[in-house]
Amino acid sequence: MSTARSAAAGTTGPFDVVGDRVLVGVQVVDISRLSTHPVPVTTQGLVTVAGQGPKDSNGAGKSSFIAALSLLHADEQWRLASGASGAAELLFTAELAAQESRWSNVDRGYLIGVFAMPGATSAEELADDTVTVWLRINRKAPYIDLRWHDGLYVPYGESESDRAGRADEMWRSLPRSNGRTDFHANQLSKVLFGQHARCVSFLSTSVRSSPTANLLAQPLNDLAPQRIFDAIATLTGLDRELDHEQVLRSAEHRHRTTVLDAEKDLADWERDMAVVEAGIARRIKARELLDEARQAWRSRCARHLLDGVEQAHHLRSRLNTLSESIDEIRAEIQGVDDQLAALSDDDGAVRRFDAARKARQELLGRDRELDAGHQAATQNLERLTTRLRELTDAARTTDGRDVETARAEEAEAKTALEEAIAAHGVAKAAEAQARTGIAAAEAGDDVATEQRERLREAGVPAAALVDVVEVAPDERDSWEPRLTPYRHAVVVARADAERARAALADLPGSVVVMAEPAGDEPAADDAATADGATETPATFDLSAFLAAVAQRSGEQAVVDGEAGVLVVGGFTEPITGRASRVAAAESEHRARVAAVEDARAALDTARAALDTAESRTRAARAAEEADAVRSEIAELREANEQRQARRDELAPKLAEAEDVYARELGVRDSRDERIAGLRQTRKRLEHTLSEREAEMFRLTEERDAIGLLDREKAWGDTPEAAEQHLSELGDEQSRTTAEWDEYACRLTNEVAVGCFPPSTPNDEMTAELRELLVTQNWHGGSLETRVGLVQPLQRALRAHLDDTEEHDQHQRQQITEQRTRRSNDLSAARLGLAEAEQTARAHRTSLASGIKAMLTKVGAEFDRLDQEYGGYGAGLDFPEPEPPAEPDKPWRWTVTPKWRRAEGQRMSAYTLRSNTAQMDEKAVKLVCAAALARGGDRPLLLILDELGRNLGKQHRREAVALFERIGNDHNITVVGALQDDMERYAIEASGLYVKLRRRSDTMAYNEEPVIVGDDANRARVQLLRDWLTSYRPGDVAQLGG
Amino acid sequence: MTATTDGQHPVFGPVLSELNERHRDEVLTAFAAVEHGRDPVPEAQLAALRDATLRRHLRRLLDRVGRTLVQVGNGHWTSGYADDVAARLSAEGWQPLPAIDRAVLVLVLVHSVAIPRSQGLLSGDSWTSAHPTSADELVRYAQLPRGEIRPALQRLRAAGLVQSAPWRGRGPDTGTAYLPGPALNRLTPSARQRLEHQLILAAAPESPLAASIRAKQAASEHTDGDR
Amino acid sequence: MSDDDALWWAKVRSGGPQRVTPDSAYPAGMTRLVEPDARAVWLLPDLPDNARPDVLEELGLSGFPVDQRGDTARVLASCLRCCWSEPSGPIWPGTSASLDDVAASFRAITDTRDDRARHAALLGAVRRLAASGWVGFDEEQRTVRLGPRVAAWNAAELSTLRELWRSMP
Amino acid sequence: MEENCRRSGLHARLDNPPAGDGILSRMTGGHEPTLDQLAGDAAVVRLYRQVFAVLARESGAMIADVDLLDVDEAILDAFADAGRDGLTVEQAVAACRPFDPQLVGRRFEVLREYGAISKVVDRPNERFHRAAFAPYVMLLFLRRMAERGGQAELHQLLTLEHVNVQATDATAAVGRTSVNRLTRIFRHLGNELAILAAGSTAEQLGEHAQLLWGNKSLITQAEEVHAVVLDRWPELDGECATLRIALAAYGDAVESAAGRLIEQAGTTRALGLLPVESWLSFARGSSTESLAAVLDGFVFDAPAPWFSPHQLTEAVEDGRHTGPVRQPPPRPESATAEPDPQPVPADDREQLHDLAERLLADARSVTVTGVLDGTDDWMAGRRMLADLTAIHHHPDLPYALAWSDGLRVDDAGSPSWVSAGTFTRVSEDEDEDER
Repeated sequence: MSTARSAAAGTTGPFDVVGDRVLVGVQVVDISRLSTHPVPVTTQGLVTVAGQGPKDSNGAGKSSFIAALSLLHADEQWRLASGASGAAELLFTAELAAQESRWSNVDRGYLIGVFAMPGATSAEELADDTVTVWLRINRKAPYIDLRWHDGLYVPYGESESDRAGRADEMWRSLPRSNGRTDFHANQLSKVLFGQHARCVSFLSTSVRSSPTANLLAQPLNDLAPQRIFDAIATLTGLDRELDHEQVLRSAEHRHRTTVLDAEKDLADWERDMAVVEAGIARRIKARELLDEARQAWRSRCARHLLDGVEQAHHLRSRLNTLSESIDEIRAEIQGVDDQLAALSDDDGAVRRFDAARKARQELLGRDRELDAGHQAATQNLERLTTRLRELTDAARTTDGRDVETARAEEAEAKTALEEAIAAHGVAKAAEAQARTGIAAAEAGDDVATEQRERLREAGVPAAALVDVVEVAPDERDSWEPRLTPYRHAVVVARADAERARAALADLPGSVVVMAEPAGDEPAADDAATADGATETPATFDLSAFLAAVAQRSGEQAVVDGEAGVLVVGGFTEPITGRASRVAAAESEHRARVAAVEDARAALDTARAALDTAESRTRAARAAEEADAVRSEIAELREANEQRQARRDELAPKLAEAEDVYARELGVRDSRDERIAGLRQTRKRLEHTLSEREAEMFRLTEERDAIGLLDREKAWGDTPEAAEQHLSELGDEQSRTTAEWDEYACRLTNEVAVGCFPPSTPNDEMTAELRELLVTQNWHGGSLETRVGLVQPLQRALRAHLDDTEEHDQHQRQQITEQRTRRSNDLSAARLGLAEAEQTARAHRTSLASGIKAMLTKVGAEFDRLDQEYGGYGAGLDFPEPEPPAEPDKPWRWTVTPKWRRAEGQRMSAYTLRSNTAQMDEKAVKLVCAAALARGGDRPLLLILDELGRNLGKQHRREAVALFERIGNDHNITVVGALQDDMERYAIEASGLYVKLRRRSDTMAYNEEPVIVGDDANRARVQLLRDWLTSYRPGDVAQLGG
Repeated sequence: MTATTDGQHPVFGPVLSELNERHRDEVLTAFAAVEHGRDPVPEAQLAALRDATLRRHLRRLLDRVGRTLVQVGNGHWTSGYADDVAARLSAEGWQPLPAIDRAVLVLVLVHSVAIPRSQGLLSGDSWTSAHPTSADELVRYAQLPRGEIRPALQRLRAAGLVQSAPWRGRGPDTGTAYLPGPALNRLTPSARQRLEHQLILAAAPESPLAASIRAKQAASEHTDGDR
Repeated sequence: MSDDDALWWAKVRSGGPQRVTPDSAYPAGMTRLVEPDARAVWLLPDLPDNARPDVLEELGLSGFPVDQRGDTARVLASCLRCCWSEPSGPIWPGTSASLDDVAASFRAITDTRDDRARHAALLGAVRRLAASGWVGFDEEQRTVRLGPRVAAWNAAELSTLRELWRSMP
Repeated sequence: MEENCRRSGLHARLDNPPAGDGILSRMTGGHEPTLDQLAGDAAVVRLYRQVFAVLARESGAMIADVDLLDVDEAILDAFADAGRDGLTVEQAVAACRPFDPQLVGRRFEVLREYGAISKVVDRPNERFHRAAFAPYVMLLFLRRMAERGGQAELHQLLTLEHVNVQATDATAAVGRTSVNRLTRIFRHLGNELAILAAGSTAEQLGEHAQLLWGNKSLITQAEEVHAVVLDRWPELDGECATLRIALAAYGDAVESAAGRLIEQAGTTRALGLLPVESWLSFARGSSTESLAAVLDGFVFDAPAPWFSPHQLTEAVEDGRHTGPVRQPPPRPESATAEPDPQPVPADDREQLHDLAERLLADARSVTVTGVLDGTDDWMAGRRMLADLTAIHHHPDLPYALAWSDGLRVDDAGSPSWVSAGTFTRVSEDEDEDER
């Protein structure tokens, strides 16, 4: 009702500020124990809100959080018209937080919502169109203040304390929304959302003090059909149309009240006037009647005479009639006898009866056949549905791949795995080689192995040059290149040179460095002088060699200036000295081992990837099969429906056959009855005959008893004169004497009553009349007494009536004038009412077709959703209600949801008992169907506390899948708060996962909430990025890249 | 405030359950406004007063607690006792207002409403008035126990049956004066008329006016009996 | 719900909260407040949340007039402080307190005024509150207790009152 | 000239209440003439004019000012006080102070002209005058009629007639005269009312309302006279009948007039039909009980003021200017809270276990971001998160998902938002300890 007004009044004020924008982020300050951290909100699909309190998932403020969301969307559950006093219960309350011993309540808190245009995908677009809505909740009236700001206007801050502290200041700097004050709760829906329903919520009782009926909040079958219509009307926007209708009816009612008032006024006035007017009217009537009464008296006497004459004549004619009728009865008895004879044989009837029976049996057979087919198909469907459910379950892990993609991914994964296996083998070989290298280095067998073996066999002491020489680290750059050409050389004592040559004769390319016999310290000193390259303190003295090498070397990498040889250095490990070479070998090995590890890890990853891919392929196949099964189900259903249609088609024929059969059966029975009836009739006729004969005798006696002479005397003239007199009377000729007596007395009495009704106090009568009426007991006397008084009374009345005539006329005129005026008022009012009725009726008619169209659409969506998500089909019944009998009675529409409880069954109404889970599921589908049917693309937020309560595992999956799919396909966001056991199912279908946290009962406020989610609209992520992160450095290590 | 177990208020529930969320809210708000408000509420302010359908529900709600809607002037509403409920209470002998309070209230009505009407200073069909009754009139001239008058006036004021007004009249009377209070707006049309009749019957029982009233009462009782 | 219920509602409306003997009446929609000695029961209408008088505040309408509203409210607060001995428990029935205790509490929350004026204000307010069922006042014993109307405060309001209770000396 | 003066005087009195102290004011004992008193004055003059109309020699020569009557009364009073000597004109004027001497002189002349005052001895030079008692009685009688509407006089008249017809020596002629007189009186009354009731507005009726009141007892009295006559002289039946008719006509007229008044008056307006005096005498003369009885059958609301907790709080705060101010608990000052030291802990247990092991490999814990980054997209990511949650909640699996502060926002990659968290292996022992 307020719509029309607000539309009119709302032209000046802000209206529908948020419009089509959707909530993308929310922040609360001093609401329950919630932290002030902003929380992003994804749109379309499911948002999961979980909790982690000190003991379990309770106590973390889930309910308060979703309650805040519903308030932000102006959910009517908050009883906005009366100021939403319940909102104050959302405020932080010290007692509830167990903080009352030290701290107080807050007296205000904030709900801050960031709303963005759904279509905006670039950061600029978003930033331009974003609106930040601030609701300030107060602990006392007005409970809600509303302000808003274009763009992102939110409290930033390094810490909770900063953010909470800034909120007040930011609020103050917002302009007042409604001139000198702010808009309050009663304007919330209008100002923010143009009175469109944006939110349907089921909030748990912990935050809502009184539970009220709502599609989601209550088991569906607890709601009356009319409330279901209300809910659908709100969701589809029909409520505004209906409001308009109500406004028209209100107008109608106003007119009606005017009419009723005018009528009552007139009636009261009439009643008041009645005393006066009745008197006048009675007297006018009395004046007219008086003449008539006198006339009547005269006529009476005439009639009395003629009566006697007539009566005699009449009796005579009746006697004649009687004798005729006796003859007729005798003839009738003969007729009955004839009919009885005719009814005894009738072959045609028997034949018709047999044919009808046969036809009926044939049709019954066909119907049973169809029914059997239907049953069989139904069983088949049952099996397929179970299969479909298994397949859908198996198909859960597709992660969005179809079979082809999954196969391709699987092949890729396989190739990757093979490659990883190969790589792993190579790495392992390398590692083995490296391990041998260490052993060799440790044994010193890594250089000139062959040569040294030969020399050992030959008994020539020898060592590898690199083992003998050790280069100081700082000399490695100069010495290592110099020694490189001799890297594979062996050292023998100069004395052994010849033997060595012989021993190595068949090893061409062997290099032998001849050493001086092992010297003393000076040798070491010499070696030391050889610019850093020292021999090992072994048995060989290479100082000469080293000196020579050193001598030949030139600048930079030139190792032999004379020969012009240049060796490139820069070895990572020292090439001289065994220890260092062992180290080098080990390092090499380690590298190889690491490579093997890497390869194995890669191998594991590849295996895992292959697993995933394979499971996706399986799932995808299952999905394909599910599709196949689904279409098979659809075909079967189709076939069933056709069968049902044929049955339905058959039904009238069958009914007709039944009718024919029943009729023929009836014909047969009725013939028997008729025979019996005729016999009865005959008996009755005979009885009548004897009665008539008796009456004839009686009438003959009566005719002899009339005395005509006395009557002629009373009239005082001849019967002919009496006849003449009466014949001039018209209709009254037919009156009898008793009637004339009656009539004359009645007329006279009417004149008397007209002058003085029986209730009149005797004082008011004239003495003469009192004498006549009271003393002589006219009123109470018998007819006989009255007949005697008629003449004198007529005389007295005449005198009285002449007296009052003038006065009466005057009053009557006055009354007539007034009546005309009042009647005119009333007709004017009635005209107004008729017009108002007309308008209301016309509007109602067009509205009714609109409502039916909308409900048909909702019904279709309901059916579609139901079949898509595990149901067997559903629909809505919505009979058009009668227009209200009185304009202030509501025009009450009802909607009865119905659905099939099993495959192929007829739909049954929702009131039929059913399990709670199914009720909840249908309720959600109905809400979604209504939201989908309303068209346009106004976003809708469904808020469900204790999502998935009462549901089994399979239903949980289906329910969340339903939310996700509906959300993705349409502009619906479902926010569900849930317990631990539901969490995993919900996350699987969610776009956003929010977990509110508070670890200890001693903490006044929550900790930072957990947020995991993804928004494909990257611009929104970007928009909120700074808000969400500026003060959330977090733990970099835990967050990783 | 106790919560009922099934969530439905035993008195209001049956009426409210027919309404949707918003209408329920509007009806209850209007209920609160007319029941608890001091003065009649303008219908422009509340949807449930403006709209005939909702008003009907409001009326039903009030009916459940023995009350009824009373229209005051054009477009203002308040609530009062339903005539039948008041009649039944009276039949039980229910009268919580002490005799002295009633006597004082009647005096205020006589001086502030009846006499100004006889003088032609007051028109309209209402028991409110702008003609104050001086405290002196009550204390000095009336045959009431002096000491009980002021406490009675205090009680009447607390109940909204009289209100204080400055005494602007002539004569030596000074200090406070009293007017009929806003609670008199709560009288239903028939109660307003009955009050008038009873006042006339009491003040001038022998007048033909009284006789005419008695005759009408007898007549209406008679027709009531027939029904 | 019967006609008698409507009658009871009208009785409470016209006569204030009704004191009946236990077992004598069970009107629908009324809270039954049992006296501490269980010898009587008070009947108090139980209004739905948004039909209570606090809605007037949101609508900007005025309710029943109260003389000396400030003092009366302060005295009621003092009575609460003295009679609501256990604020973690239900407010009804509370305990009785001597008028002197209430006076002391009242003094602590009243501006500097001379004792006589303050005492007059206190007595006037207590009588007013007693007349409207907010407190019970035994003039002879000079004791004060809470009246049945206090049970009309709902849970959220009691929470605020506890906050007030804690803040009062 | 005199006539004009009187007329204007009358108008002046009606329109501008004089401040002076009139006789009438003294009589009613009020402080100042109120509007109803003024209306009363007008009624008195009207009655006088009616009464004296029969004496008027011609139209217009009649008093129209009640003050003149006051003067007449003063003059007659003076004669009464003067004793048997009588008064001279001068003495009379002196006795009538403070009335205007000229006015007193003029009235003296008028009274003498009509024979109300005559010379003590009828001789030319006689200066002393005496007053007849009849005019004085008449004057008093008029005053009473003016004050009471003439009803009392009518009653007295009826009483007299009653006495007359009851007198032992009364003849049928007396009875006839008596009955005829009464018949005429009631005819007059009845006719006047009947005509008024037929043709006047409610306001006009209201002005003549005094004709209406008290008719019951008048009729009763007349009937008593009639009863005596009829009883005593049955031959007067005809006359009696006429009287009865007249009485009935009067009764009718009264009834219809009263009915009409009520019809037209509507609610509460009928109150105005009672004269102010009726209200005043009711208000000032009734007992508590009879006053209270007016409200029998009325129920009013008991005082039910409402005190919201906030009004109490505000009142207490207004009264007390200082005092401890309680505040809500402070918010944490640090940017992030301490990490949760205690990680808190469906039937795909095996699968979940395998998944956990695969994710952890050899490590003791992995970050949630790491795990989610390992998935291809949000679809896979959220399934992973679901599984982690399931593992976390599974009572038999020794792994925990622990969340801490910190949020990674990624506006390019997926997922967009990830809170900091770790997925940890919990050794059985530790697990036991934590329980």
